[in-house]
Amino acid sequence: MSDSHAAHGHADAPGNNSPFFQHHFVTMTQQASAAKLGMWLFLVQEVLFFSGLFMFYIIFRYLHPDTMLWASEHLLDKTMGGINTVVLLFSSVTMALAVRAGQVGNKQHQVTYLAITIVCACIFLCVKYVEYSHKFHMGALPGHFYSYAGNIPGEPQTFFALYFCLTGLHGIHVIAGIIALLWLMKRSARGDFGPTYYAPLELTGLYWHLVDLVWIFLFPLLYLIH
Amino acid sequence: MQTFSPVLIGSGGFWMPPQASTFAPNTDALFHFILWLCAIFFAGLMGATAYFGWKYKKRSDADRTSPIRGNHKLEIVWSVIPGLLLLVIFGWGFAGYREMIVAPPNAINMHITGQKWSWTMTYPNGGEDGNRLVVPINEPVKLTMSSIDVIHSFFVPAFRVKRDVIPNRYTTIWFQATELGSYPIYCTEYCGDRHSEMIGHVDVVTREEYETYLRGLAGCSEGDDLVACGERQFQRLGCGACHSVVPGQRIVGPSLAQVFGHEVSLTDGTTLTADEDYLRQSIMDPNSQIVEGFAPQMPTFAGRLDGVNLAAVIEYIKSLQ
Amino acid sequence: MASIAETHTGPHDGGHHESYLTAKRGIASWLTTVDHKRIGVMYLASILFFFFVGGVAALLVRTELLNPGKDLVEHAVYNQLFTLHGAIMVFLFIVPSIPASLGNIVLPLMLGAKDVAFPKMNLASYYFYVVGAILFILTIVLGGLDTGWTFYAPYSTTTSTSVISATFGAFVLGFSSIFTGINFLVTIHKMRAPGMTWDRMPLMVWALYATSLIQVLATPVIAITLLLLICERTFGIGIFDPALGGDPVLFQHFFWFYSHPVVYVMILPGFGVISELVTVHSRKGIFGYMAIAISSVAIAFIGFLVWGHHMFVAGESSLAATVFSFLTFAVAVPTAIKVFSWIATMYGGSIRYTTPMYYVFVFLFLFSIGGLTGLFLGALAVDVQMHDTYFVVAHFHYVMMGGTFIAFLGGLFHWWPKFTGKMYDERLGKLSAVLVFIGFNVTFFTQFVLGSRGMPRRYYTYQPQFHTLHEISTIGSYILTAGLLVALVTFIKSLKSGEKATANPWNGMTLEWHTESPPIEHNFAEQPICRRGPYDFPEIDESAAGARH
Amino acid sequence: MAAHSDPHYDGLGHHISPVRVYWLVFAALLVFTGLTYAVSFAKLGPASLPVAMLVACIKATLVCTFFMHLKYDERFNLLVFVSSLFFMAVFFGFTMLDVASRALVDPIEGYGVYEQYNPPAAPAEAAPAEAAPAADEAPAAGH
Repeated sequence: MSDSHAAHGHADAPGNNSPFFQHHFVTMTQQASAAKLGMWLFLVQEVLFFSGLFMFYIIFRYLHPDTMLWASEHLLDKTMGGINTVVLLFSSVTMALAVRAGQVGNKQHQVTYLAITIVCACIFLCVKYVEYSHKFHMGALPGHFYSYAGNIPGEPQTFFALYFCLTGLHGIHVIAGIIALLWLMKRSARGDFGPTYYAPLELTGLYWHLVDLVWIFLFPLLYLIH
Repeated sequence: MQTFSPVLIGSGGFWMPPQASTFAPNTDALFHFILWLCAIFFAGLMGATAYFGWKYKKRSDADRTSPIRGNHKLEIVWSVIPGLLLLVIFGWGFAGYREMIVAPPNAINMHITGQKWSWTMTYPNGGEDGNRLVVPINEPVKLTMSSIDVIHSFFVPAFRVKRDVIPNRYTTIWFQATELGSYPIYCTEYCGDRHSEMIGHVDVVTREEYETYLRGLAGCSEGDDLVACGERQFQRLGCGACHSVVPGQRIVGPSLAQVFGHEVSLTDGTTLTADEDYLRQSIMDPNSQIVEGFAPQMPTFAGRLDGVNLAAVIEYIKSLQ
Repeated sequence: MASIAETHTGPHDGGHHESYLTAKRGIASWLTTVDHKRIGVMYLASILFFFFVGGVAALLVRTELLNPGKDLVEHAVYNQLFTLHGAIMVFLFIVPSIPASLGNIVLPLMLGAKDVAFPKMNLASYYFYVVGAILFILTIVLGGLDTGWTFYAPYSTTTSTSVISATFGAFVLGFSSIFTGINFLVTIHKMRAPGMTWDRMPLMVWALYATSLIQVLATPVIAITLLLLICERTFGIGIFDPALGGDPVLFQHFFWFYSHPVVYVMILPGFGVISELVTVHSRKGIFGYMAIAISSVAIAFIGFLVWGHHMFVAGESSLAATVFSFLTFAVAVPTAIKVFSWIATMYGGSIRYTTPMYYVFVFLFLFSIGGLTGLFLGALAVDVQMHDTYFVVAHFHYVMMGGTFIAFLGGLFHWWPKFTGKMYDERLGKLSAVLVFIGFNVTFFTQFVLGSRGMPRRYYTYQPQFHTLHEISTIGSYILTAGLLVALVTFIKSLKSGEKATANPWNGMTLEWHTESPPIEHNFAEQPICRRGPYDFPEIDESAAGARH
Repeated sequence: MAAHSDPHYDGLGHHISPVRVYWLVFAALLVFTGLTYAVSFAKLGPASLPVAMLVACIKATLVCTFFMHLKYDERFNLLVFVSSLFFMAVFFGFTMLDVASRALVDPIEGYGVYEQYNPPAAPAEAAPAEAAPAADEAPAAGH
């Protein structure tokens, strides 16, 4: 689907004069759509990566529904989960607005929205920290480290292994997101992004929305079990 | 190791081992059907390749080649026909498989336990034997199998049966032996160092021999000759897989010959004379006293060996001088 | 010679275009290159090195099996040798073999592009490969690995060998595979030469497209499986190990969901190479272009539905086994179509007996046997007898080594003049093909008989009745090694003293033959425009109704 | 490609959604989050999981179409994303096909049957439980 033909069409296509135009592409539009397709393929790989843990969830819920019900009700805090969901949704909106600011070339908005997104991500991690420390304190840990006093029917240590795997892997992705957002903020502040070149903003936005998507499914599956 | 005498009863031909169960004829028939089908296709393909390779060899630079780039009719034909043949193979394969998974209700029930590098067979009367499965001829036998450490796989080539033996779960197979004789049992799922020596054998015998064998298997009672009964327990629990009865020959564990009454030095540096308590302790809780130069690999036999059987095994070990 | 694409100026315009090999000098220029051709050459060197390491392990295994009992090494060392052979050959050689080496070199050239879509990611892919490889070498040093390349739990979660470094190595290699996959997919979608529609792409590009689909969709599942295995060994989470409440058959589902599609990652590029070689060397348009192109993608898709045929006797429910057996036969049809089409392509051709064409014949012979023996393993009743015996070992060596590796060698000989700029000694090349053919069949056909007679897999010692067959197989492996060494000598001799290759030694029509050998750094002096299909050779007599006079 | 000056398209002709669309979608997401919360308290019994999943899917589609621009982008990106869901479903479906039908032919092969015949030794406080003693009594089932 390459657009313009011979080499002479280089100069006048939109964005071709931008310093970030890679010269093995013919036009900036081609570069942008290639970058986006590449990112979507990366997101496909992330979906399949999380699918392994969701498979673990399905099997565990199929085999030990009682453990899950009991442990989720007694040891997982619904309000904390709810706060985290709202925080992540809000960070998703501000991320999308940051991308929009990039499209219109408003540097100031980009920086502020990115800052809010990073703050929200940090709030999410703090809430997670509180939840984890509560569980560490109670001894509700995975596998060998499980030493929770109360007796939970079935295999509680495996449930907490599942909980820590799911939320832990999601947390790692949030941290990776924060690092990417900080790098983005630096570049936004430098004024790299404009109407013809905002691919990094958009790609990090797609990644962040996927992290939010995973949490949208994690929240009901782990916290709201009946 | 049990050498397998190639008794050519109902031979499986060049490809397959001898047929000794009700499944064998059907499995072999399907195998040979696929074999001949593939041979014909393969001959056709290679024939065409060789012929084209020779006929359309480059003769000169002025060669002109055919403009053919496809032929929908031919392409449909060579998709549909193989498809139908494949369906036939699938159907036949499934028919044979369906026989193998549903055990007849009147089958004799036995239990197989796989552990690292030996099989333990538990017979209907509770008697046990190591690496030796005795089954009556022409009677269905159902094996309920489980493992106590890693995955093994119970495979009797002559019966055309195979099923993985999984820890913490039961898997079952059944067969009906049709030929007398002794057939090897292999472990076909990799299970560690001695995976290749985890070999047992199935003895297909007449009903009477089977009955007498069962009676002989019952545990030791007070009156029996303890040493002989101890040797049978030693055999059934597969102790021989790791401990040899020949003085000084080391397999995985130390040799048990000339142990009783002699000095034994342990890994923690202490030395003691091997008396009955030491033997009992080593069987019940092997990791508490490990002979110098050996690794703590022996599983505990608490719950599997007690009372008269334990006393019999100790007597047997005492007799090994 | 009316070529497929006219370039605006003659092919030998301004001399300032240096070949990509000599444009920049020094190690640093190689280690920090983002040129797809250099990355392809670096991949080629690395995977050939690991093919050598895996091959030595194979030779030790075969020598040990010469006689029952101890020939060379103890039980434990033998177990580590066959595990090493399996893991290195799968993760470090055959998965990246054609896509990462030949694919990297040839794909942008075939598309008429300057480079792959994400050059820096391409280099990152190579460095992930290097890190993964170092972790594997670390595994050997840290006490080896004796779980088999399949890492089945609970053995892998309880053994004392260094499973964690091996699984982490395979996890890192997964990234290398995913990055190559993403790169190729985007390059094929977005960077084709003007005029190159989907039905004018060379079939090698279709094959790499289908391969990349699988790489992107399947590799993450093995990544999470290996991570869970590492967590199980360290934290004791109870997912796979039954002692902790897990289910080992669940591990096999996780593992084979990746490992069956990955065997199509291995063979599909081989199909692509064979499609290219058959057409160019018999000077004929491919027979049934759309059928072969679509069957590549069909195999990639159906490949995801059949993984259960590895677990027929592994405690899988009989309902699932039946469903998987049925779908397994569905995947056999597109593969059969390909083999028939290649042979039909030779009809009415003008076959040049070059080394690549020799390897095409070897491929057709060996892969046909490999494919057909898959039918035995797909039928439930016969698989109960054949599973985990040498029949399976022979089957997958026929399709993996006989299929992918032979196609890889054929492709290497075919494009060698293009990316090294040097021809090779045809006589030596053909000798290597003949020796490999004989050695391969002697080694592995005997293993079919061994397997059907009940010889189990991964056995250190075996019963006496299998002795003669093992001897024949071991001797065969030496002949095979000789053939491979002859091929190695051919390449080394060509590098040292091969004469200069022309831009188009085989008169191919695809775009990579429209630039110098070795190509300039940006591949094409002028952007080529694709006017016609990839296989419109001048020898084809459009007027003739197929009859060749 | 639309004219460059049109406020609804950026320099490369990609769509720019007005700001209020984002806040509208955000409001909808909050409403649905509240809905999932409410669903968990309402005693729906077995139906609670499907309903929760449905609501989560709606929220996910909202995020995908508006925030991730799938609505305005090339159709192929949508196909790519949907195919990932399809292959995830294949993975779940075939694995559960096996796991759910283990005891179909012979109940003794089902989950948890082994534990009935070999109850783990008394849950030891410190040392992990002894290896479950091998079933020395022939299991009753299967007769």
